[in-house]
Amino acid sequence: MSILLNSNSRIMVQGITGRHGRFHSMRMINNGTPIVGGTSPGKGGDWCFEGNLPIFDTVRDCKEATNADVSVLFVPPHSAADAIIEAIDSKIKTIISITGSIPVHDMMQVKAALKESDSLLIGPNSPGVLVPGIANAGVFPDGIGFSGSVGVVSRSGTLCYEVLDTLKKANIGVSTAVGIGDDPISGVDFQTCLELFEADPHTEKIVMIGGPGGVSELTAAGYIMEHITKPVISYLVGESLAASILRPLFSHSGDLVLDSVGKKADALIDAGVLLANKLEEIPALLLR
Amino acid sequence: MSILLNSNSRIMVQGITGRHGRFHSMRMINNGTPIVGGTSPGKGGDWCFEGNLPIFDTVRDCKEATNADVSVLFVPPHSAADAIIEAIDSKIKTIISITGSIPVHDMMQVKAALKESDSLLIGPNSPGVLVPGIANAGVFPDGIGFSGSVGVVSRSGTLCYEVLDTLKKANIGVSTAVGIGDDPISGVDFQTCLELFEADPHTEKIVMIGGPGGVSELTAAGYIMEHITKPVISYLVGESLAASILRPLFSHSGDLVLDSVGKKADALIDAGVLLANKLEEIPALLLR
Amino acid sequence: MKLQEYQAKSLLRTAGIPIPASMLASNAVQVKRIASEIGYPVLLKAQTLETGRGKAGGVRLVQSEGDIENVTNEVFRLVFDAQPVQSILVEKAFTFSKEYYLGIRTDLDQGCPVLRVSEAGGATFLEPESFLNARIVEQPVDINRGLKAFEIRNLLTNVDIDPSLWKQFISIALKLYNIYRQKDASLTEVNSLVVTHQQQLFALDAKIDIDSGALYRQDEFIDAYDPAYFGWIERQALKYDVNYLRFPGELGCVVNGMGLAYLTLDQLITMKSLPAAIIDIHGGASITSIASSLEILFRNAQVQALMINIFGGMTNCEVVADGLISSATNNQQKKPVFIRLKGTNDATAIERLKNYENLRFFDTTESLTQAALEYLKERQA
Amino acid sequence: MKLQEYQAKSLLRTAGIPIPASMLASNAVQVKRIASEIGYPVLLKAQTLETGRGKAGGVRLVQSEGDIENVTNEVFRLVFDAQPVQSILVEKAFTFSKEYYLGIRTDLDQGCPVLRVSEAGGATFLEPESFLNARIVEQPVDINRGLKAFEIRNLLTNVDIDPSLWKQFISIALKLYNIYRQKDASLTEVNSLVVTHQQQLFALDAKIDIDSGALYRQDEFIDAYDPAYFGWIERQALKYDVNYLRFPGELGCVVNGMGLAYLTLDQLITMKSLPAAIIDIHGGASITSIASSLEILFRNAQVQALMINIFGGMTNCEVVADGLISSATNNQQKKPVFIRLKGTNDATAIERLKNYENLRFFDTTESLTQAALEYLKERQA
Repeated sequence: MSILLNSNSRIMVQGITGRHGRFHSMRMINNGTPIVGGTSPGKGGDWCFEGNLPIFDTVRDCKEATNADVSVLFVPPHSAADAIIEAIDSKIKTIISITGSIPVHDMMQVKAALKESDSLLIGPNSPGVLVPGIANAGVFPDGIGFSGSVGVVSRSGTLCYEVLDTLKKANIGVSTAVGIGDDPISGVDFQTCLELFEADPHTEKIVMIGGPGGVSELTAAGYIMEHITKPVISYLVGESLAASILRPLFSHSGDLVLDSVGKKADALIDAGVLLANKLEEIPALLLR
Repeated sequence: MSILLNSNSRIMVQGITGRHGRFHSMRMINNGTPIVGGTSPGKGGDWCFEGNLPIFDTVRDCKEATNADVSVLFVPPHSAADAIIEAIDSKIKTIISITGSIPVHDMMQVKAALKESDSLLIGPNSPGVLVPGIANAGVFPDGIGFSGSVGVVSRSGTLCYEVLDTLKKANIGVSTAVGIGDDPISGVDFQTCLELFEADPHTEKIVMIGGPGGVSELTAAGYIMEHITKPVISYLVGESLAASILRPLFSHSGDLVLDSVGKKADALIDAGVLLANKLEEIPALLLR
Repeated sequence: MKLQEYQAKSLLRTAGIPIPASMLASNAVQVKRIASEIGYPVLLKAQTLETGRGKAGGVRLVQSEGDIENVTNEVFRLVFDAQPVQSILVEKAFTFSKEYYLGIRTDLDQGCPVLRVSEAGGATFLEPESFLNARIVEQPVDINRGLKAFEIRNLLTNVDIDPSLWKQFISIALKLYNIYRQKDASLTEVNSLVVTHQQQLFALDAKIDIDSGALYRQDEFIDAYDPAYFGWIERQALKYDVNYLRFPGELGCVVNGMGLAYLTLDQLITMKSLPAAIIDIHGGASITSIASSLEILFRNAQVQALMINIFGGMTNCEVVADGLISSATNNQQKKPVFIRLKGTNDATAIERLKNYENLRFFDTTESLTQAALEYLKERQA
Repeated sequence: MKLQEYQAKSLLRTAGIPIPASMLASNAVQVKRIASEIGYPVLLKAQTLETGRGKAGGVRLVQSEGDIENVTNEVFRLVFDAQPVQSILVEKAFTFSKEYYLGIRTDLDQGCPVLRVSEAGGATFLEPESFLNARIVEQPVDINRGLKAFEIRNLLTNVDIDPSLWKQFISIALKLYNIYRQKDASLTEVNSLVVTHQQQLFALDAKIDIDSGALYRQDEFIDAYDPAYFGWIERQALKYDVNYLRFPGELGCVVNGMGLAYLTLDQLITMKSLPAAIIDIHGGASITSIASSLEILFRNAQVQALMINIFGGMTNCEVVADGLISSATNNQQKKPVFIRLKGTNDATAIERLKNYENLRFFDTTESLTQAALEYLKERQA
């Protein structure tokens, strides 16, 4: 039916009274996402959204009272790593960090904490996890997809919306859409999501949306070749970075971003992935 | 036959070319302890003790070449924690730190490393592990005991020698003598050694030597009550610290060391342990 | 955020890493005075963040006072990335017998620091060929446990270095790691670390990169941006936490998210065009930061038209609309604005913009880009 | 090694923990000048490491300049543990609405730092009864991961404290933990942490204990030993890394290991006697440190006889013999030396001492102690 979330998920929000937390929690509640509570240090014991949702001081308290197993984070970047580790320590299974731009050294500590835990971190800088009809755990635009059998995983949030919009217009339904974020250091990568989609009986095909930087698409290509039996369609942006006209502009970046997209495309094609050159090609490739 | 060490043990020495390391390694070799090699950073590739023993730069190299599973440390206090963690990382099973006075914050890091490993640390500030007839892995005086069925565990090194000397004069043999050290933070405690002695078929009775400070004797008492079937004889020093004449002298120490020995004695008696009031009483209690 | 060599060296000095005597000079008189204080021979090192400084003549050896003025003037005449050299580090020069590379870098894929040591230090480290041939050894670091002396020693056993130098090397590496951790660096690098004839290790050059996302707690660096390299645009972008990418075209683009930024660039290049700038406002941007981004583009003479492409999730389209309205007075040249507003609260946002002038709405990235480019073509024709 | 209040507060100030304005004075003129600079009311706080300072009159409130001289003189006349007060911390006094205890201490049994917070701050924390009644909450800290803000928050939800103060409290606790880690402290404690009427948290008093085993890398504290409290003996003991325990008896004892030290003390007390001092030379002591330990005892007028009890394992008896020989010239009063040398290389060691004067050998701890005490009894008679 879906990955990471399902109809039994109990979702909490960390930072539920902040500017973004309040705005998007209200949206989530209105679009039917099963939110069971939230945290806001110092406001524990209060209720929000017209007395319908309890607020807690700590994730520990919220988990005890609501048995939450998923947390969506809207905590400011400077305290976000602490909040993620708090959720890990409270054994929240799926942690979705909408917050991005977390200091890199903080994220390295988060990675170390994740390694010793059973939690999965989606993000930082994730748009969330969307299971149409069940939950929009994050900031996906309302009504951007309907339930179906295509799994979508993307580093970029906005490109994920573009693809979902394209699929919707083509009348193609989605099992789960996951935005893994494109901050320098991330929690789950393409490979983990592909593994979950492969195991999910309701996902039949997978769309993977990538771009420049990092090696997540390359390791995913290797993994697809060996372990994924379902068809994978991939859409990569940033190929133009390798264009000769842009080279001088990036000459002082000193790294190998420039040709990484081309390499990734080659690796994915080698792994049997169908590559979409434009957004509009994706539906046709899915229907092949 | 013994705990922590046996006739198959392959013992290495960390800091084999230092003042203490050289002196005591030579003693160990002369008394028949199976030393297979040692480390001394920068001297890897050399040989010591008339070309009989290989020196390595790192524990990793020494373990690879000699398959050592026990390490005796004579590294200076300021780099001892690093050396212990090096041994832990190289999966040395039994690590015996003769070195004492390791900075407390370093030792806290060692404890954290031990928690995530299968290694046992004996010490710091340990006299070593003595299995008469097999190995004197440490700095026990030569010829201080002969093989037998009494297990000895002590926080103090010198008191352990006193007891071993007393047992020898009474013609009582020893299975293993372990000095766990009395530095503020230690590796294995009484409980672990009692557990090992209980499981060792060649140990029939146990002598446990304690003193003021810490709670290791108290937790041991609880453990003995519930899990130890073999007779335990205990000898505690430092009872006089509770004497009224000393109280004013320790008034500014501000902690509860003063009456800790009395409490420990009570707990051990409650656990069925026979308490020796003097060194000389121990043999008689063992022969009861 | 890259630090200049003199800034990096000052951190090394504070940490107790041995470096040659040096002082910063901003004119020829200072250079001469410092050189005579330090004593000849000296190196004059142009302070620039560009690579290839040595090959461009930005590092010069001066043997005696007779040559100093000529060489100083030559270095000050150098230009890197359109920026003339503003300052020179005058440094005691000495000869050495061997050089090493020593660096700690954040490995983004592993999510941990990595210590890297190589026998091929100096400029050769940057040449891909020698880089490939040189022995490089690496050690990932447990961020919580920290770098351990024995881990460095484990590396050094695989490097051609005299064991008598291990203690010095380990001490320097540990200090460099402390800088890395304490200053939120993404890179702390000594290239090269040289062995003098007296068997002493010295850090000849140093590169330090600070994570700009952590500047809020590293306030000593907030003013370390060299004004020679960072102009009004960059300072505004930093202030309002937006990403600013400069290009030589005529279209000023505002997007939310780097994915859309790359998509926009791909589409423009496919259509044989280039933007003047792409500003990524990130998710959840405020009215002020959006207004400020637009102001940057309205004020930029290179920009002939604006293209705003927002697919709002975290970003509330109403906030984008409000930002656009509040920046309207800055559009004095009446530059046309091509806009696509989709996603969270798009309907009400578009409603708010009904009185805004020079605005044309589109539904997809593709139709938006095409219309903007057509406008520019017509304008040129 | 305990720091004085003014030293601890200086560390707090550097770390950014709010403390009341204060300055150290070593005479009445300074006290008056500082008080008028800071402004009345002020607190005069005798600087001492002894507990019970407040009850002994070592902390006095002075409302106005008229009272300052009298109170200053009274405080300077106080004596703690035979040491007259050497300096007074003059501190801005203010009233507050509530006080808390906040401390980080090394838990030796768990082998990790523990954060402890209590609603019962101030002097009451030290009274066993209120201590038992007060709510105390604790959090062990993962030494590698460090203390996390949420862990402190988890504690605070169980303490009677206004949530509007949490941020300040967490910030202070994190800074206190940083001091603990960076300075190798075994205790960093603020007692009490008060809430002013303006809802601001201030650290009124601070106790910091530094691990003396880590002084080699905390060199700022090496000279922080207050000469008023640490005399020649303690400084020698620190220098030669031996443990020195003072008692009111007449026997100067040298042992290797704290176990033997306790055993010696037990035996003396059983025989209704006390030592003058017990020096623990630790395992593997050097000739110099043994000679120096003996010198301390030879020079101590309280010591009538020496008792050396060595069971050498790590300790080489030959080294003890050499130390004794090299200290012989310091035994100008010809004090008798009762000695037991057993263990590593005992035979050759005893051989080396055959020409040493005033030396009597024994085989066991018991026979050694008995002989030494008999000598002292005979001497008194």
